[in-house]
Amino acid sequence: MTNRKSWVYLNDRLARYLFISSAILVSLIILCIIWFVGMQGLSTFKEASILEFFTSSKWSPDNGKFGALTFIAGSIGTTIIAILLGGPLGLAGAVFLAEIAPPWVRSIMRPATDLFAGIPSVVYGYVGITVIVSFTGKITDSPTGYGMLAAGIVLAIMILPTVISLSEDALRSLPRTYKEASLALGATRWQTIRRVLVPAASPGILTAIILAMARAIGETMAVQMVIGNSPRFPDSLGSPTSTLTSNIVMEMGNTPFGSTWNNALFMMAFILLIIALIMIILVRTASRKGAAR
Amino acid sequence: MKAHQSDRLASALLWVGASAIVMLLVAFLVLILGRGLPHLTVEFFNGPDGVRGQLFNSFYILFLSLVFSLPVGLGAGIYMAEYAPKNKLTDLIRLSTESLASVPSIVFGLFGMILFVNMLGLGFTILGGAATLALLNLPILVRVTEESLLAVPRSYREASLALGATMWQTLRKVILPTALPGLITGITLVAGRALGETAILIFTAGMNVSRIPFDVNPLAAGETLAVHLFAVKSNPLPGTNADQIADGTAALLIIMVIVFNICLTIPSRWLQHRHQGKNKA
Amino acid sequence: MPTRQKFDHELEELRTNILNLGNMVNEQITDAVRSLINQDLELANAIVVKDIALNDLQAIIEEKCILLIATQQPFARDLRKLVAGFKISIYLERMGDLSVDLAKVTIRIGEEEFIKPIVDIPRMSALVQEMIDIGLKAYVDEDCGAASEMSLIDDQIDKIYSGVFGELRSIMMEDPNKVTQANYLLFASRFLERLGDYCTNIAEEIVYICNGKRMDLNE
Amino acid sequence: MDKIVVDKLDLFYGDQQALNKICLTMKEKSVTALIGPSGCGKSTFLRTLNRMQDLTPSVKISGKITIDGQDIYAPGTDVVLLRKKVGMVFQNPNPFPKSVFENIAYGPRIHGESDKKRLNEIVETSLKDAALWNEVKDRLHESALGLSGGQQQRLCIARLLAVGPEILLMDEPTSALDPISTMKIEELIAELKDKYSIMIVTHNMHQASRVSDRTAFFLSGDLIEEDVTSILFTRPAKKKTEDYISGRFG
Repeated sequence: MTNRKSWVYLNDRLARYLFISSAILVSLIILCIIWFVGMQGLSTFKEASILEFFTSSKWSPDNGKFGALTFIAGSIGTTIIAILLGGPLGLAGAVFLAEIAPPWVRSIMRPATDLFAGIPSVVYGYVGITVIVSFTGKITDSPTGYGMLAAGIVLAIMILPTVISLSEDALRSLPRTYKEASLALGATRWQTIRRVLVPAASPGILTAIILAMARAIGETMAVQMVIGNSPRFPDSLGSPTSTLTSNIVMEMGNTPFGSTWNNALFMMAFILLIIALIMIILVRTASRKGAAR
Repeated sequence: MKAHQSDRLASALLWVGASAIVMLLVAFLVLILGRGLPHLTVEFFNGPDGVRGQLFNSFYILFLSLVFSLPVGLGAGIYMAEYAPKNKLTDLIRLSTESLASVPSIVFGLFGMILFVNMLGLGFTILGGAATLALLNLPILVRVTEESLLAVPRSYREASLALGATMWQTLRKVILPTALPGLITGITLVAGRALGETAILIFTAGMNVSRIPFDVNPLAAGETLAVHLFAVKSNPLPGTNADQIADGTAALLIIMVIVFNICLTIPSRWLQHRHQGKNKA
Repeated sequence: MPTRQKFDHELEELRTNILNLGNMVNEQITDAVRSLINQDLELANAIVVKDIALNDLQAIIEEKCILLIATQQPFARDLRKLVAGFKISIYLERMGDLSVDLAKVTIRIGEEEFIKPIVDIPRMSALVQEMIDIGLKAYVDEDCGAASEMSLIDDQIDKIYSGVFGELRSIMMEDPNKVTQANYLLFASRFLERLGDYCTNIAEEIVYICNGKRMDLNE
Repeated sequence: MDKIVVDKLDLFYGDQQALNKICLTMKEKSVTALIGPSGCGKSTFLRTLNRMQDLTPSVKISGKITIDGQDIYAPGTDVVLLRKKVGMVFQNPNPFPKSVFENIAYGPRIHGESDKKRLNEIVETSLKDAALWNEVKDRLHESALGLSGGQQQRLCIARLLAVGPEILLMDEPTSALDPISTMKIEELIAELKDKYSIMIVTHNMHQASRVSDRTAFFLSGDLIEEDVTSILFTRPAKKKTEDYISGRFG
């Protein structure tokens, strides 16, 4: 019995150490990523100027011109389009699922949005190339249709599941009493949704939007396939341009590791990483505000 | 009366929005499957440009990445849910997990490239791809594990501990079995995402397929289906029927995602059902 | 912050009813003794009739006590107050019956001339009524000290009673013709002595309310 | 014989004092009820007795609790053994999502019993002791979550008995149950009293008065009064107790 006893206790302690070391390992990974990618990226500025990198749109590495503004603008532009298109539609879907959908509709729509999330991004890119570019070509009156609008539309579809599921969770996690109280006061369902539920769930909805933005700005393959991949500053919605991600994919294979050009691509990745980390901090503040209320 | 009208109008609009979302999905599926299904022939898999190798690599890399990430992800998730005291260290771990979850996959890809391809000098390998892919899985696994465990009522823990069980016994015999459906769903999610991941693998596992069928050598380069689709669609090799291959590959990917969803959600539903028993009021 | 307002209100109502009952008993005793002294048969008959109202009031109090115990489930002092109130109401009802018995003595004696001056009976009745007054006041104020005061008065009543008892016994021995009326008068004083005992019981209940202890004051 | 002796127990949540110099003794094979308003510390107190309070972070305890003469907060105390000896029933019935049988066999199993025959015996006697055997003997292998609330709570008690405790701590065991189930649990407590020492927290003063031998009244972390139940409910010594039990609190 004593033997068994100490065995049981030993197991308990071992398991505990195992779990905590796993947790610490996870934290070490992110630090490693920041360190490695950061070091590689920042070494760009041994030869290129920081100011030029962020303010010039002249990207001509062969001639020593490292202006990444085009890519930054492309990333931000596509993300904004994606949020403008996908945000309201996703929110509508979330409100619908949380408050309006009869159970049978819900039981169809939930798995459907989950499936949306499961579709690989290359498949989105594939659909973008095969269908969406010809559509955007007509709208923007450009010969190919490749460009920010096409990328924005693809991204809008891709962020739908994020927006829908997180916003729906936020709406559903509201106490039932909010809704009941409002309905009991004689408010219509829509008034309840607009004046009580959505404002109350706003921290969660904001979180959903920010995470969707994070996903959109970091998305690579789908964007790369429809953006046109031309290092031209995006002056119209329908002209080919590039984003941070698409340019990395395009050029990474052709540059020797350790060259300034290559390092500049790592710098772009580092920018993406920093943006992602900022988003996380935003999300944390948003949810903390929500909790404080 | 105005309130009622706007109520009805809003409802109608929301119905329209929701149907648009569903229609969009249906259109996606019809488009992809409609274009791709006719190409899914034996030739498509086994022919000279067949995707047999890519299909195998997809699952092989997925399998390896789960082997790497599951123990750590589950362990960290369990720690966060069950042990973590409220202190700075826990906060830091939580922040790191969240940050890791938000890292764009291309950044993972570049990180994997520095670490495995250049620093360790492995070149493009299945091993490097799987290990990097594991990093993508990790934060989701941690979060899913933590959430599934936290969804287990506190009372189960108290009951078990109050009966004189150790924490580990409680975890193994009560909490983990109860959380199993949630865990399985989470792992499905991770697997589905990993299966379709491209950006990471381009820079770590490369875009070549071994000539040997079903090559399990982890140090060989291994192009997956998703990477293949990207390759043929964005840089079509002249002289191949690239469009047909792309159509077929896209359809195959979608079918894999659907099958995956179905295969892994059914057992978890069944588990849930068995666990909760016939719940009469 | 006032809590249990409804219950407190009901307890107050119960107390008022018990006070009313006590006052009715007091009146009955006064009237009974007066009817005896004045040989007022009409008044005596009225007392018998009034007893019905007294019994009804007691029934109401009893019902109320049962209801409060069943629905309010009181503890501690509330419980003791209720139980004591219940018992006091029963004692008072008995006292009412004794007043009726006194009135019946009046009726029995009728117009017959008294065999002796009626002095001690009014004295006893005055003491009994004093006890009732003190008792009711003590019940309202939950005043433990009043109990011992009451038992002192009861001692006086007992003393007078034993005096009266001796006196009437010698009258009966001297003149057999006077036995009947002497017996009636003996009954009357006996009733008054019993009334005193009931008052002592009331005093015991008051002690119970105050500190939850049962005490025998009839020693 | 004194089963539990609590001496000058202080408990803090962070800076906030939740229990203040509690002194209480409990006799073997008796029922002690803890009453008091919400947040008075009675549940907290109960949970110090099997050190479930250890699970709450930032709790500090001083003072001494001895069970069978042993200081349960002494360094080196085996908490697992302590909890085996001092069992606990919770406010809401909390059976595991397993079968009736597995629920009860859980405790013996984690303590090393693997003999199938012995387990069967333990399950049967525990269910009988918890007055549940007749109701569930035909459905031992069905999910425990299919039982009614009252049955679930008795199952939790049976699960506890299967571990072989000496003391049963019950934290408002009937607050989630209907009156009939409540009565059944109360009957059960009366029967269990012959074998176990029971401490029960309850919000229902009538329950306390029905089931317990002694009652302790807690108020904002203080033990105001502890006495024989019949005395405490008819003539409490302290004004605060009087006010509380007669519903005139505050």
